[in-house]
Parts: sequence; structure tokens; C-alpha cells
Amino acid sequence: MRTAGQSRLSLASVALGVVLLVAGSYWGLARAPPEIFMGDVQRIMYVHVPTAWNAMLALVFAFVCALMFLFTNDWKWDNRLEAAIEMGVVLSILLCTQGAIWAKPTWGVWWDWDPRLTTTAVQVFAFGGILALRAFAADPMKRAVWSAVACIVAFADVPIVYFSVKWWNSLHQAQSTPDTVSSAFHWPLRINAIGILFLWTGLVALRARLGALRLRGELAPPDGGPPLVTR
Amino acid sequence: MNALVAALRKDLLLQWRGRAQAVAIFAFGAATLLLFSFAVGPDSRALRQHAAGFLWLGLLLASTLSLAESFDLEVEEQALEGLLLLPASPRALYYGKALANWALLALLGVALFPVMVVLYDASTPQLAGLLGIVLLGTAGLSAPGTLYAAMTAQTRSRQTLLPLLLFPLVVPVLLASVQATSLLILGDPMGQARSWATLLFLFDVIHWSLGGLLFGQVVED
Amino acid sequence: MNALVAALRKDLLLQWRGRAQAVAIFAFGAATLLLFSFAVGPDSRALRQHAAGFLWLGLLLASTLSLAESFDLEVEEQALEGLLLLPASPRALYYGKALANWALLALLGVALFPVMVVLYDASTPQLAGLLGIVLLGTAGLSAPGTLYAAMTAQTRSRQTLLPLLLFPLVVPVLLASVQATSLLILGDPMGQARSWATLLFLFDVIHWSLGGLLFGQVVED
Amino acid sequence: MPAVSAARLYRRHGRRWALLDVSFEIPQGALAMVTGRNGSGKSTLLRVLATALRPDRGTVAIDGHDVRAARDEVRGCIALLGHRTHLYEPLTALENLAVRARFLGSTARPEDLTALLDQVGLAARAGDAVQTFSAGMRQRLALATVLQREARVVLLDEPYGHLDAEGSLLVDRLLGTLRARGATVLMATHLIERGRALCNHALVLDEGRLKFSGPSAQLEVHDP
Amino acid sequence: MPAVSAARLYRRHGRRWALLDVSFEIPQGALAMVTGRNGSGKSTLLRVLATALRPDRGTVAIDGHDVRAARDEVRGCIALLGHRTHLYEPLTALENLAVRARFLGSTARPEDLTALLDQVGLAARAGDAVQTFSAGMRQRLALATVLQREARVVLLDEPYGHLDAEGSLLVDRLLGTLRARGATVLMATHLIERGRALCNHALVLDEGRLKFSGPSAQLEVHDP
Ligand code: HEM
Ligand SMILES: Nc1ncnc2c1ncn2[C@@H]1O[C@H](COP(=O)(O)OP(=O)(O)OP(=O)(O)O)[C@@H](O)[C@H]1O
Ligand SMILES: Nc1ncnc2c1ncn2[C@@H]1O[C@H](COP(=O)(O)OP(=O)(O)OP(=O)(O)O)[C@@H](O)[C@H]1O
Ligand SMILES: [Mg+2]
Ligand SMILES: [Mg+2]
Repeated sequence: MRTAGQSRLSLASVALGVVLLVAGSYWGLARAPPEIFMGDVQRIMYVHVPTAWNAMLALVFAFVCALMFLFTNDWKWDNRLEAAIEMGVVLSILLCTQGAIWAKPTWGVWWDWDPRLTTTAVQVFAFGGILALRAFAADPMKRAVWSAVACIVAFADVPIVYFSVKWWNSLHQAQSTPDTVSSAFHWPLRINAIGILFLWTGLVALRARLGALRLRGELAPPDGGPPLVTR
Repeated sequence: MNALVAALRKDLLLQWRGRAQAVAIFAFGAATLLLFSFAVGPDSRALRQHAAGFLWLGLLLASTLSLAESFDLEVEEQALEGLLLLPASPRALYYGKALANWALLALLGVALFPVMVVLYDASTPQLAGLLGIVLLGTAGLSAPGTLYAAMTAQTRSRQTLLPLLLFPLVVPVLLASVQATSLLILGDPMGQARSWATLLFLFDVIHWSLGGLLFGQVVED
Repeated sequence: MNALVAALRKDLLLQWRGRAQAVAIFAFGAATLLLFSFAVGPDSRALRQHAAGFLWLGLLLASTLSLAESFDLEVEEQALEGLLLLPASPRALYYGKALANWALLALLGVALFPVMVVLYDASTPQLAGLLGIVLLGTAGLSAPGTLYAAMTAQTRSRQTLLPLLLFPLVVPVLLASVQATSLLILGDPMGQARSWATLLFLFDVIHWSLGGLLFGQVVED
Repeated sequence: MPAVSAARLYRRHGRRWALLDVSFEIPQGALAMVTGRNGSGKSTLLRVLATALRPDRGTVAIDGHDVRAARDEVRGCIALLGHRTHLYEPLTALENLAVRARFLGSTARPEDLTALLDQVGLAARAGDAVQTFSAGMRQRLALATVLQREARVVLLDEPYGHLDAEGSLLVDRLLGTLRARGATVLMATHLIERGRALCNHALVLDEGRLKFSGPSAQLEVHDP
Repeated sequence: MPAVSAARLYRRHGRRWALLDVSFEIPQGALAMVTGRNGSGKSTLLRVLATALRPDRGTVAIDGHDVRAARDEVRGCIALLGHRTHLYEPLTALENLAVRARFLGSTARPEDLTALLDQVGLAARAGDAVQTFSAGMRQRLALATVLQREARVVLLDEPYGHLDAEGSLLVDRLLGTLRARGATVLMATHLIERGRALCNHALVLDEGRLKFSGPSAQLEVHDP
């Protein structure tokens, strides 16, 4: 009953997220004024920036899950870890796609080697690699430990990447960084950010439950048996 | 401490037995440098410009091969498990392996440098600085590489998974080493090489600590 | 003919079982493309200029991994020897393996192309021509690669020896593919791509014939 | 014509001679055991007879075909069960048999292969990958691949290895079937009592040299 | 306090349960044989007892130390001979022993290690790389690594595998020495007669469940 309640909560969160996202996007697409230099293309910002924030949040959450798993050895953290990494990678890929779509008309190229873009790409590969590793580990315990370890290592790396990329870039040429956001665009942005936040937390909770069910199938002996022990 | 010495002696012995492999890996690195010049074409300015980048790319590619192979023997007949059951401390096993790998990679870097000089006409008078960068850079490859190789060695297709996991992780090492080496080769009027070295040092400290902490988790069932 | 079909079915089945590996190899190729841009620096003109070279280098590196792995299972429990004793014709085993590897590499090439387009901003309208070059080029990697992988799989450190042997051999493939792809991307006013394609075709014919002739020698004691 | 004959056979591994001046003949339909201490060259001998290794000197003929000159004919009539199983680890038991059946050009249907697996007690695990098998289950599957061929000369290297009591009986029965079919068998084993009870011929190797070749009943004096 | 005790032990490989609800106790100084059909879970059991695999459920204690809570203590008093040899293939026999000796912090001199190799009949091959060894020679070297440790609980998985008659006697003698020293032995084997003659206790597994645990003299009824 508890689990049923939880999944209802997650579904509610997803629904709320969708509603907020629709509202925010409507505001952003139809109501907010067009930007002076870029025109309507700029409206992609209303999903782009919230996606960026949330991708980072999801990965921070994954890092927390990894630590928690290694300290508590509780399987629920592995389920959350898996869900959070998947979500983080998906959001990062979405971010790159949106960014590329935005970049083509504004910068004239799909991609550029700006620190932010670069770190996002590295992020996709670093955490995508962890998902690949999961696919190769047959044993659930190995899978869990390995991905927790790899997640910690990768996460410790992200700030270093960010600073090195920043240095690297500024040594060569200054990038045309986007102007900071003016207050007229704030509200749709915030609504969308919160919408995506609800959406992904709900989805991660559902995905974690799915993982838990699969794991229970894998870990439950035919005769019930005594409680599962971790390491 | 004794355990660390035992582990290091074991790994150095294994590397000595496989010294033909070390030569092959050096040749692989050299062949990669040659290939880069074919891929880029006969544009000597561009080659010289990117010499440091290609050197470190070659070193990185060679090092993933070498790191992955350093665990082949450990899993083949589960020798590493045998040592863990003795019991040997996982931390000692990790640092022994990481140090031995570091030594090999540093040698490789030093050996590849003349190849680069010849192929790309990119030389530098600051050999001490260069050695420092090679040592810092290869340390940054060895520590996370050894940790990840221990994981991927237990799967099928270790040789693909290791670079897949390692490449994004060592982007800072690659960037910093390439920039620092480049500055040493092309001239460093503003003394920027030092700050890249600092970055490398930071990376090394973090990953050598993390590796020792996490290795036990990775190799135990 | 029946034997060839049997061999091909076997190799496709093995690849299907290891499809996670194929995905990993693609990711490896994409990561390599990313790395190249780090090595070269954020200089988008240079990147676009050398895009074709980097694409083929990445493909070459990924393909040596994939080729070497395609023989891991064959030597692990000496399964290939088991088939030879049936007796299965070595020629059929060779062509089955080489075709399966070709298919995989061609897929890889096609999949890596968009990555290159995005990362290096290098696109082309002549997709059919590009597909042709990818097919011809990967055929040129697969035929000698399969032959050499069969040799090196029987040694320790196969993953190092294979590229070492293969790289010098496939320099023509690399050159021709890079030039042809480059021409397609950067424009080909004089229609030179065709002559590079002819070179590739010639190389393929020679090596697909040689491989079939020599494979028996290589796998038999 | 003897089923298996070797004349002044030598074979080296690196610097070490694993077979030295080995000459013997095994008549058609004989069941011969090959025994000797660890490292005496039994596995090497069987692998040479199976054409998995070529002889360094001397001649070997199977059913009158020389292993060098007529390798494919020899391969057409032998089956080998070695220390390595010749199996593909990620494929299932059934798939391993099916792959080999296709190369053999046999018209075996899936049911036939399942029946074969049933014979070695693996029917319940037909769809599991070999990499999940225990040591004895691999050995059973390897036995099935031998059963799959109607070989005239069967070479078994420690066929009882890893097998439980029931599996060992299976090997005994297999030997009976082979004898009934008129096939010739060479079996390397350390189970001297069991071998002597089943085989009518014996070869004893010692540091690569043939120390004894004759009826297995005369073997006891050579027991360590 | 029993030397080895398992309570409601479960262990899985992938989806398959290799050990289900296994509970038993082996007293100090007992020689226990573990038997059962192929794939019944013997190797898995020994590997769990040796802390090479962790239990999924239930508890296991060796000499009173829990395998999870006091893993290093457990490892300090066990020795395992498994299906895999734990050897480095390119190192020589002597080097393999020397590497392990250094980790054990033992003060054994090279002569001691050579004497150990002599004990398993490998003195003449002390300087050869393991990769040139025959199947039985590897098994002998693996035995030597077990002898190298003064373990209080010794776990042997098919110790007679690949060994010739002389090597099998070696194992018998080893069991005698261990018993004299007061060590506890668990030995997985399919050689039921031999095991029953040597061991005083028996465990029988069947599809992961313990079917019998008691004096080995009572075992015959469970024979297949
Ligand atoms: C091509 C791929 C792109 C990627 C991977 C990407 C990634 C990111 C990331 C990671 C952030 C960080 C958000 C934060 O720090 O709060 C961000 C913010 C932002 N991006 Fe992008 N971006 C891309 C393209 C673009 C383009 C083409 C534009 C506009 C021309 C753009 C405009 C912005 C703006 C305005 C922000 C908000 C900045 C702020 O909050 O201070 N992005 N993007
Ligand atoms: N790596 C693995 N993956 C999946 N299943 C496995 C694995 N190893 C063992 N099993 C399964 O676990 C069960 C027990 O295997 P185990 O090796 O313990 O058997 P065993 O009693 O030692 O058999 P044998 O007498 O053949 O050595 C078997 O059903 C086997 O298929
Ligand atoms: N790959 C190899 N390289 C070098 N020497 C080898 C190799 N394989 C076997 N030998 C040597 O050849 C000799 C014969 O080995 P073989 O495996 O034929 O012995 P065997 O009689 O089968 O022994 P066992 O009873 O232990 O299986 C041994 O001395 C062994 O050391
Ligand atoms: Mg043998
Ligand atoms: Mg077993």
C-alpha cells in the first residue's frame, strides 16, 4: 500500500510537471516578447535553460545516490542511481540537441567549443559510459557497486573539466557568450524549470520503482527465504 | 607498506615478463603518431602546430591498451582473487598496480617524444619541464585507468569499455598536458605552462586518492 | 557455399549476442572524435579542414577493437579449432567472419558520420557517394583486419599487436578514404574522388582475395 | 589396415619435446586407453592424431589417411574431446550444437539436437548460455558435440573429468555404443581401473616416449 | 564452536539460484566431502565459504568469524583450491609461490619454496612458466599454493582433477597431514568411494539444496 501511494505521488508529480511545462511554454512561446537580436528563435531558451539546470540537478542527485549506496548498501539507492543517471544523460542529450538547434541559426554552426557546450558533451559521455558499463555487468551487486564507483569518480571530474575547458578556451579566443537573461523573460523560464523538475523527479521515482521490481525478480529466491543481505 | 612493496614487485615482475608487450605498445604509439600525419595530410605547419595534441592522443590510446592488458593476467586464472584471499589489502594491490602502470606510461611518453620531434619537427629545449609534464600527465592517466581497468577486465569486451569510460574522464589531463606541452614547444612567453601543471597536479591528487579508496569495492564480489 | 552461409550465420549470431559491444564500440568511436577536437583545440576551421581525417582515424581505431574482439570468442575455448576439425573450410570461415566484420564496420562508419557533422561542422550533400566510400573503405579494413586478427588472437597482447600490424598495411585505405571523404565535404571540382574510390576498390579486390588464400595457413597449426 | 598408426612421431612445444619417437598401431574397432604421468604427452598425442597439432617429425595415419597429406579426409572421420571444450561461451547449448550441425551439413532438426542434449542430461538447460554452466555441464555439452558426429575414430581426453557418477556412466555407455558401432576409440585417462575394465588396448607414455603398447590386461606392471 | 557453519545460506548467479536455504555445521578437525550432481552448487558453496563470493542471504561463519563482518579474519584462516588455479600464467612455478609468499609476509627462503615444489613433484619444472604446464601440472602447482598456507580451514574443489595416480596419492597424503594438524577440510568431489574412505563427514547438494549432512558412512543410500 505504501508503494502504491508512492507511485501515485510520482504520477501526480509527473502530471504537475507536464501542466507547468505546458503553461510555461505557452507563456514563453505566445505571450513573452520576442528577443531583439535573435527573434523567435530565442524562445527555445524557455526549455533550454531549464533543461540545463535540471540535467545538472539530476546528476547531483545521482552522485548523492552513489555515495548513499556505498555507505548504506541499500539497494534502493542503486535503483535511484540508475534512474538518476539515465535521466541526467537524457536531459544532457536533449540539452545538446536543443542547443544545436539553437546554435545553427544564431551562430551558424551546430557546435562550438565553448566551455559550457564542451562540459555538457563530456558529461554525456562520462555518464553514458556508466550506463554502458551497467549493461555489461551481469551480477546486480557488481552492477550497483561499479556504477556507484564510476559515478563518484565521474562527478568529481566534472568541475575539473569545467575549469580546464574554460582555461583552454580563453587561451585561444573569446567566445560569444549569450547575454544574460533580462527580467522580462524570467517567469516562463522559472515555471518551466519547476515543471521539468517535477517531471523528472516523478519519472525517476517511477523508474526507480521499476528497477526495484526487476531487482526483486532477480533477487527473490523461489521459496522466499530470509531477508536479503547486502555487503 | 610490506604489502605495497609485494604488490609493486609483483607488477614490475609481470611487466618485465611482458616486456615484449611494452615494446609493442611503444610501436603502437609510434604508428599512431605516423597515422595522424597521414590523416592530417602533408601540411607541416599544421602538424607542428598540433604536435603536442597528437603526442598526447597517441599516448592516451596506447595507455588504454596497456592498462587493459595489465589486468588480463589478473583475471585469466583469477590470480587477483587469489591474492585477495591471502588476504592481501586491496589498497596495496591498487597502488602497486597504479605505480607500475605509471612507470610504464611515463617511459612510453618519454620514448614517444623523440618520435614526435622527428615526425612533426617539433622540438623543445625545456626537457626538464617536459619530463615534469609527462610524469604529471601519465600519473593522471594511470590512477583512474587502473581503477577502471579493474572493473572492465571482469566483463567481456574490456578493450572497448575501458577507453569508453576513461576518455571523458581524462579530458582535463589531455587538455592540460597538450596545452603545457604545446607551450613548451611553441614558446611560453606568459609562463602559462605552470598553471596547466597545477591543474594536472590537482587532478592527480584527487584521482590517486579516490582510486585507493574505491578499488576494494570494485574487485570484491 | 553452404559452409559460407553457415559461417556467416554463426558470426552474425555471435555479433547479435554481443550487440552491447557494438554499441560500446560506436560510443568509443564517438568519444574518439570528441577527443580529437580536444587535442587540436577549439579551432573550428582546423577541425573542419581535418574532419575527414579524424573520422577515418576514429573509425580505424574503433575497427581494430572490433576486429580483435571478433576473435576473442574463437580462441577462448578454441571454438574456431573445433570448427576446423569438423572439418569446416578455412576459406568459408574467413569470408563469413570478414563479411560480418564488414557489415559491422560499415554500420559504424555510417553512424559516426553524423557525429562528425555535428562536432566538426562538416557536412556534405553527396550522401550516396559518401556511403560508397564508407563501404569501400571499411571493406579495406575488414579483409586484412580479419586475417591479422586471426593471427594476433593466438598471442598474448592481441589488442596491441593487431593495430601494430594493421596500421601500416591500411595506410592506403586511410589515405584514399580521407581524401575522398574530404573532397566530398569540401567540394570536388575536378572529380578526383572517383580515382580515390578506384584505388580503394583495387585494394579491396587484392586483400579480399589474399585473405581467403592465406587464412588457412594462419589458423592451422 | 590399422585405424590409427603412428611411426616415429615427434612433437615439440617451444623448446620442450612432448612426444619423442612414438610408434604404435591401433586396430579398427579397438578401445585404447592412453595413460601416463602428468605431463607425459597424452593430450599432445591426441591433438596430433586429431590434426589439431601437426607432427614435427614422423608420420601419422588415421584410417590409412596421412594427417599431413590428407588432412581433410582425416578430419572427416575423427572427433576430439579435448581439455578445451570448443564451445562458444555466449551461445546457448542448443545454438552451439546448431552451429556445428550447419557446418556438418547435417539435416538434424531442432528436436534431434534437443534429444541429443537430453542424452547428456542437459535438456533442461538447452536455452542457457554456456558461460553460465558449471564445470561438469560444460563437459557434458562437449560430450554431446562428440555424439553429434558419426566419427569412425573418436579421441577422448579425460572424458570423465568434472563428471558426476551419472555422467561417468554416460561415458561408459558412450564407449559401449562406439564399440558396437565399430568405431575406434583412444581415451586418455588417469582412471586406470576404470579404463582397463572398458578398453582392450593400452598405451602408456612417459616423458614423451611410448613405454607400453599392448592389451590393457597386461598393464598392471606399469602402474606407479 | 564449529569450524564452518552456514545458516539459511542463499546464493544466486544471475537469475539462477545456485544455493538455496543451505544450513550445516562442520566441527573442528573434520574432513567433510561435498558431493552432488553436476551443477548442484558445490563450487559455489566452497567459493562462498572462501569469501570469494558473498552470500545473498543467510549467514556463514568460519571459526566463529562471520564472512561478511570479519572478512579479513576469515581470509586469514582459509585456503581455497578452486576450478581456476589463481596462478599467473607467464610467471614460473617458483615465482608464483614467491609472489604469494611475499604477500603472506612469510620468511620462506627460495629453498623452502623449491622443497614445496618437490613435494608436489614439480621440482624439475620450477623455472618453467605456468603457461607451458599440462593440465595436471597446473593442478599440482595449485595444490602447492594451498600447502604454502597453514590454513585452519581448507577448501578443495575437485582436488583429484587432472591428477595422475601418484598425484592422487599426494592429495590423500595431504588430507592425512591436514587431519593430523587438526585442520578442517571441505572437499568437493565426484569420487564418492575415495571420498568416503577418507572423510568422516559428508554433505550432499541437489539443485542448490542440502540433501544430506552427516557422517560419510551413512552416505550410500544417497548414491545415484
Ligand atoms: C550547442 C549546444 C548547447 C549546449 C550543450 C548548451 C548547454 C548549456 C548549459 C550547460 C547551460 C548552463 C545553464 C546554467 O549554467 O545555468 C546553458 C545555459 C544557457 N545557454 Fe546553452 N547550450 C548550447 C547552445 C546554446 C546556444 C546556441 C545559445 C544561444 C545562442 C545558448 C544560450 C544559453 C543561455 C542564454 C543560457 C542561460 C545562461 C544563464 O543562465 O546565465 N545555448 N546552456
Ligand atoms: N557464472 C555463472 N552464471 C550463471 N550461472 C552460473 C554461473 N556459475 C554457476 N552457475 C550455475 O549455478 C549452478 C551451480 O554451479 P556450480 O558451479 O556451483 O556447480 P557444481 O556443483 O560445482 O557443478 P560441477 O560438479 O559441474 O562442478 C549451476 O546451475 C550453474 O549453471
Ligand atoms: N603450450 C605449451 N608450451 C610449452 N610446453 C607445453 C605446452 N603444452 C604442453 N607442454 C608440455 O608438453 C608436455 C606434455 O604435455 P601434455 O599436456 O601433452 O601432457 P598430458 O600427458 O596431457 O598431461 P596431463 O595428464 O597433466 O593432462 C608437458 O611437459 C608440458 O609441460
Ligand atoms: Mg592432458
Ligand atoms: Mg564445480
